[in-house]
Amino acid sequence: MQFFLEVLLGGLLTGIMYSMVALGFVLIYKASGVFNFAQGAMVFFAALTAVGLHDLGLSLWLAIPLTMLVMIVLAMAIEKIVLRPLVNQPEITLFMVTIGLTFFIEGLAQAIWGASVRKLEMGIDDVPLEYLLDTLGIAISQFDLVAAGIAFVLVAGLAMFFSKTKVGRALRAVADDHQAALSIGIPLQQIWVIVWGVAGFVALVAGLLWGARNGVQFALTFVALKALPVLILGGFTSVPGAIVGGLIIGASEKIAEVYLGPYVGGGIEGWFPYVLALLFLLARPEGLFGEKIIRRI
Amino acid sequence: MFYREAGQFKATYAEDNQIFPIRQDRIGITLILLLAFLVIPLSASPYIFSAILIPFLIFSLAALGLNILTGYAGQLSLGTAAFMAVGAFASYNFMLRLEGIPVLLAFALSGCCAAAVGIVFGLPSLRIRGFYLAASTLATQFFIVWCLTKIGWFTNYSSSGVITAQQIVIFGYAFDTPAAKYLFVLSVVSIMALLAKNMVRSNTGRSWMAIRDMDMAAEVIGFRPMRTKLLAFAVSSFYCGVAGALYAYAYLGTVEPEGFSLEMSFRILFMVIIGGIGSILGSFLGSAFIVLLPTLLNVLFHFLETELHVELPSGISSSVELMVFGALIIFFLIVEPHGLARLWQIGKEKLRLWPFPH
Amino acid sequence: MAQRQSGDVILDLQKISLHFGGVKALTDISFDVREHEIRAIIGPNGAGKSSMLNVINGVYHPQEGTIVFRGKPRHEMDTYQAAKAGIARTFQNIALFKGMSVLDNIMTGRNLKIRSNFLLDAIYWGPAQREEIEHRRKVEEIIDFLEIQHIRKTPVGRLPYGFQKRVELGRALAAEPSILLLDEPMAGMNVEEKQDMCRFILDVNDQFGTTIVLIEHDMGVVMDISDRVVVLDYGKKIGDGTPDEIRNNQDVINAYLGVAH
Amino acid sequence: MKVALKTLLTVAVLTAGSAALAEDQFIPLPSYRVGPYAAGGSGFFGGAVDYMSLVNANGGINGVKLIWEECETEYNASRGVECYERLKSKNGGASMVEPLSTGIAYGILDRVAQDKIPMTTLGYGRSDAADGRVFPYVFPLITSYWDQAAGMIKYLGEKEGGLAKLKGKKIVHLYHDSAFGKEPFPVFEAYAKELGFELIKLAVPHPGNEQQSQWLQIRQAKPDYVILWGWGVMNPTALKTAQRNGYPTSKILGVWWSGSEEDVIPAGDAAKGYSSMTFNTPGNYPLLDEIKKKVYGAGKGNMEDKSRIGSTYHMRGVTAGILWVEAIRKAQEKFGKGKVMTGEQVRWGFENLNVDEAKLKALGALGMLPPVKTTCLDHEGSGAVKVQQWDGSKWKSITPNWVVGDRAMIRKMVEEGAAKYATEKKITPRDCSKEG
Repeated sequence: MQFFLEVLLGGLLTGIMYSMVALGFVLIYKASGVFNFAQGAMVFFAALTAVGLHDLGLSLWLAIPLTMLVMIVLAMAIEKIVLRPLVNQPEITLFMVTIGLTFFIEGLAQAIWGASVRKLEMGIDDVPLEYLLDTLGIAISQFDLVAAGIAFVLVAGLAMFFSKTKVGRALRAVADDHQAALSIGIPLQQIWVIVWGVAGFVALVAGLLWGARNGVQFALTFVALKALPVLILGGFTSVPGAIVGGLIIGASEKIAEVYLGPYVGGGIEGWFPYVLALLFLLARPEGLFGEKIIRRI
Repeated sequence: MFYREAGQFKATYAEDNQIFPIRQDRIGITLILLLAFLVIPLSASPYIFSAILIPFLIFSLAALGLNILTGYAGQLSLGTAAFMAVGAFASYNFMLRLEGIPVLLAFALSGCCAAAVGIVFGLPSLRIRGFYLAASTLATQFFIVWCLTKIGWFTNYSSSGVITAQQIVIFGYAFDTPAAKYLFVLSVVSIMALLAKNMVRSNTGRSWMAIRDMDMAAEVIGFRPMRTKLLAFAVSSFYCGVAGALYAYAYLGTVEPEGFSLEMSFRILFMVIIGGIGSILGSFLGSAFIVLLPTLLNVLFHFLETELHVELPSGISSSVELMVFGALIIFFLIVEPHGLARLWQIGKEKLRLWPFPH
Repeated sequence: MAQRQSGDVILDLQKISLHFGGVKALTDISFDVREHEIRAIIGPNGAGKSSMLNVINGVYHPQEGTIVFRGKPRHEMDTYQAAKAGIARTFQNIALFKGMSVLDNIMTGRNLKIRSNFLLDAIYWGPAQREEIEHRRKVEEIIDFLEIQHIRKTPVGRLPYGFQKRVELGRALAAEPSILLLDEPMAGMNVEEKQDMCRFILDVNDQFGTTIVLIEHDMGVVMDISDRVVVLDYGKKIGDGTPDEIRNNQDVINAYLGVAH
Repeated sequence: MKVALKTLLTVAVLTAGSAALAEDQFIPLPSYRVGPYAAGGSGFFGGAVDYMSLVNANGGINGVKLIWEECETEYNASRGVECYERLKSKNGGASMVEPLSTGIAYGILDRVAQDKIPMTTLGYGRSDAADGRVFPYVFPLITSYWDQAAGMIKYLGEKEGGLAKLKGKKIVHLYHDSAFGKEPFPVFEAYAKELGFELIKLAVPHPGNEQQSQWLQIRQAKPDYVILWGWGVMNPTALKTAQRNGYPTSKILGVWWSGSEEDVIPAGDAAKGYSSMTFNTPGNYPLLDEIKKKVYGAGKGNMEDKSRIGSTYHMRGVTAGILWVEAIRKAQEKFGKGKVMTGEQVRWGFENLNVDEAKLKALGALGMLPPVKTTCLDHEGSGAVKVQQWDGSKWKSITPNWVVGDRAMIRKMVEEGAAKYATEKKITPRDCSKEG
């Protein structure tokens, strides 16, 4: 039981890390209907820029806002150069363009900062909490708890942003209906810049957390793959879906690997989340938080 | 001036239903086939065969397979490489375990294996659409590679987990030189492209496109979505499976399951999109673009460095190559979101009128 | 319009109720359709007319009621069975296959009559080609009938609205249906286009003896061409009868005709 | 189609453009400097290039200069094959090739034999390719995975005070879930049976950036040792996850793909005390000083980040360079000093390599790598490994001598594997007694 609890908690905490990445996808898809494959590359780019600046001698507290600035510039460039000429194109074209973007950003990051692996120290020890270890025998990393806290603050902040600010409400309007948003005088371009900027911010946070965990290196782009099943499960347009989906995926993949893995040779974490999400969708095509789809004609 | 169809009248429906109704196109394709089957084998270097043309043709076939599914039937898939892996490993096992089985039969059977797997993994498409389906097809990608790595039987318990393709021998003739392999691949690909073209221009193709364009209306007309979608998955996977077998047998020789990675699936998807969704020709154009572009960029950068003495620090040139590659994909999508095939078509329409634009 | 010879009841809908979650679309509706007649369904927006057609050809499955088709009672229709039994239809918002040419769109209408399979199609030369040409001939007849010869190779996405409606009718006709369901075939058309469309509908009804169930807003048209009219309002039936009877039905006048339309 | 042909012609023209210089010895470098494995690729190929630059600065091999050309493979098999095919006949023909990628090595395995160009696979690829009778053109020099696995068990046994003491112990093999990670199974299984320890195999799916479940299982099993058979991001993740689950780093022993600076630096303090296998003894050598002086001094160094000179991957690249050059030198001794060697002649050189301690001393690299002596039967030439430990800032050797596992057992497995390959491919093995 204690071991199960450990697996479950470890999974949930990992799941939050997945949610952070999934969140970036959701924001962009919700507001612009673009399935942004470059989110993983953005995570990599943001983390590498922050660490690169830090390695140049800047303090982390200066490097992070500077990186945010870079991400905003990137968002503006993407909107102006890539998205604007492609307004009203089918979703798949927009999706493909983000794959081109992925290559570009990956190349850019490595051209500027080089390909070497960097270390990121956030000042939070990634060691098990001794109190829990001593009393319950459960190893929970202090870093994971901090990450979960940051994720919580981030989600709360985003929720506030969406519901309390004018821009946030405008974003929601865009998500609901492009035409309507236009008719109340919100320039679509501006919205896109903002939403890509916010996604860049989320990418930065996710990149810093993942980078502090595993080092800042190219493999950061792979965390996007962990976010996809979360998206299938939680829905591409739902912020709570990304969080709950992340928790479910994180917990279930750990439980599956630990309890099912040994019987089939292990290493099933790579595909299990996808199959799980798939089975869930088969039973409920509208996803966790989606509304029931009525096909109209 | 030269590209005119004026004066070419169709007297029968059969004539009107031809693959290339315009005479100039027929002459063009004949010339290309002549070039491909006669001139190139006699004149090209082994490098051109084994590093350019063979992968170009094989990826064209895979792209064609994906195009059937994504371009014609409208089901976005990110698991193409997995179906190729099924084809490669299946043909290895057929050749290994059935003594004396003809190569072509083994390839066809491996295509059928891929088709069967395709049907199984196509089942979710009946309820799931769009990006949800695309992300779900990743399950195929990871699961199949996992199976091939985990289950020793597929690799004949090779300790390295790799398979080594047997020789291609047909009627006692061994296809072992680059030129021979090229001709073999070319023949397979040409025939399969023709079959694909036939399918998409008859009722099968219309059923796929109907489901793609308006599935509800298609259902009302009497197309059965399940049968149509699964057929598209099966045919598409068959093509990918044969492409995978060719990849192992006529190109690499020795392959590991990890070689059929997600990245490869993406490359093939690029080919389809860049080349042209829902176009047979587009699959070839896209494959040429994606196979050749990195090579061209590499050669170009090397040329810059050695001949023009543009000194780039090591590593930077590779990164810049990657950036240019990404930028070109973006550029092409912006210029023509419908792909190279559409550009070609527009060019032809312009030519038709040239030099009198009205 | 002179009274046409109507035949036996071919389709009888009994006490149909349909709801989506809590929203009631149709409540306890019964009416029948006779062979060879033109049967109109009218009613204000949101009255449930399209839902009615969707029930008839199996897109929606009603929670209650019975559908008697050709004497065989069933709880619900199934799209494929409906198509197979000769029920074809057009849609309110054009549902053509945008990426295909006019010719191909109409050819899809013949799919149930094509026996070829994908293997024969792949080989093409031989049975598939013979069939393709045979059906092409039929389709060309429809193209002639609808007077759209000049656009047969144009992708439908590029056609003006009126032509798209016509192509959609062509696709439905290609199935050689015994019942044709038309969902606002004349919506958004100018007078001239409407006249053309009326002519086509009447011709189909005359020449092929096709039974037609029609949703239309233009009262003039409905009263002119239909044999019997059923009136829906808020998912309920409020009137049923010949155009003359409907014109004089007080419920209908109150609910519907009283409102300028 | 037409577009494709035109592009083809362009490539052909550009490729044929550079004139073949037959007086230089050409080595193609299908390298990778971008992507997830860029750190390894840039270090290894950087080291090899640095060493070749040094050889050129010192007057070449008996006057023959080395030239090379890089081609970015992105670690992708298809692109690697294209690079190989493009470069193989340039500049008078390639004398050898080293892709540093399992996928590419497999992709050109048949081709090198056909083109008669020897391929080295230092520390990766098919272990059974050490059987030179079946694989005449493949040289898994120094040690293969199997020898390394045997070396690991030997080392762990010595640590316990003798191999017999491993009886009843529990060892976890935590591996990258791929052909690479499964390669040592037969060796570990054989040892587990022979020595009576319990072997637990835990797979980590690619890319390995999330290992909580595996380390929870390890925490549960409480093994005596964990063998980390990782690759790329999997390594720092493993070390970090070990720390967060409270598993002592000192009990983790990594494969040499888990033993570079790039693998431990991102893990920070979590890597302190972790040890891994290597086939270089970390440290400084006169040779490295010479490279710094003559190559970097002249502004010709290949490493952008000079602190990486002498790092694990760089040193491995230098090691590869030494063996390549010595093979060419050996070939020149037989086929003519001061001449450019063909691929076939270099192959003979690789097969008759004898880099002994005296030779290494002369090069200023004594102890940097084990002595290598190859034969027609044995294309590996050594089988010796070392164990190094990370002290938080650099690697330190913790085995004074080279560690060699049960080579007889490994040899038997190599021959079995090669024989199976020969039957599948219908190859008749060479008769080594007839080779001279």
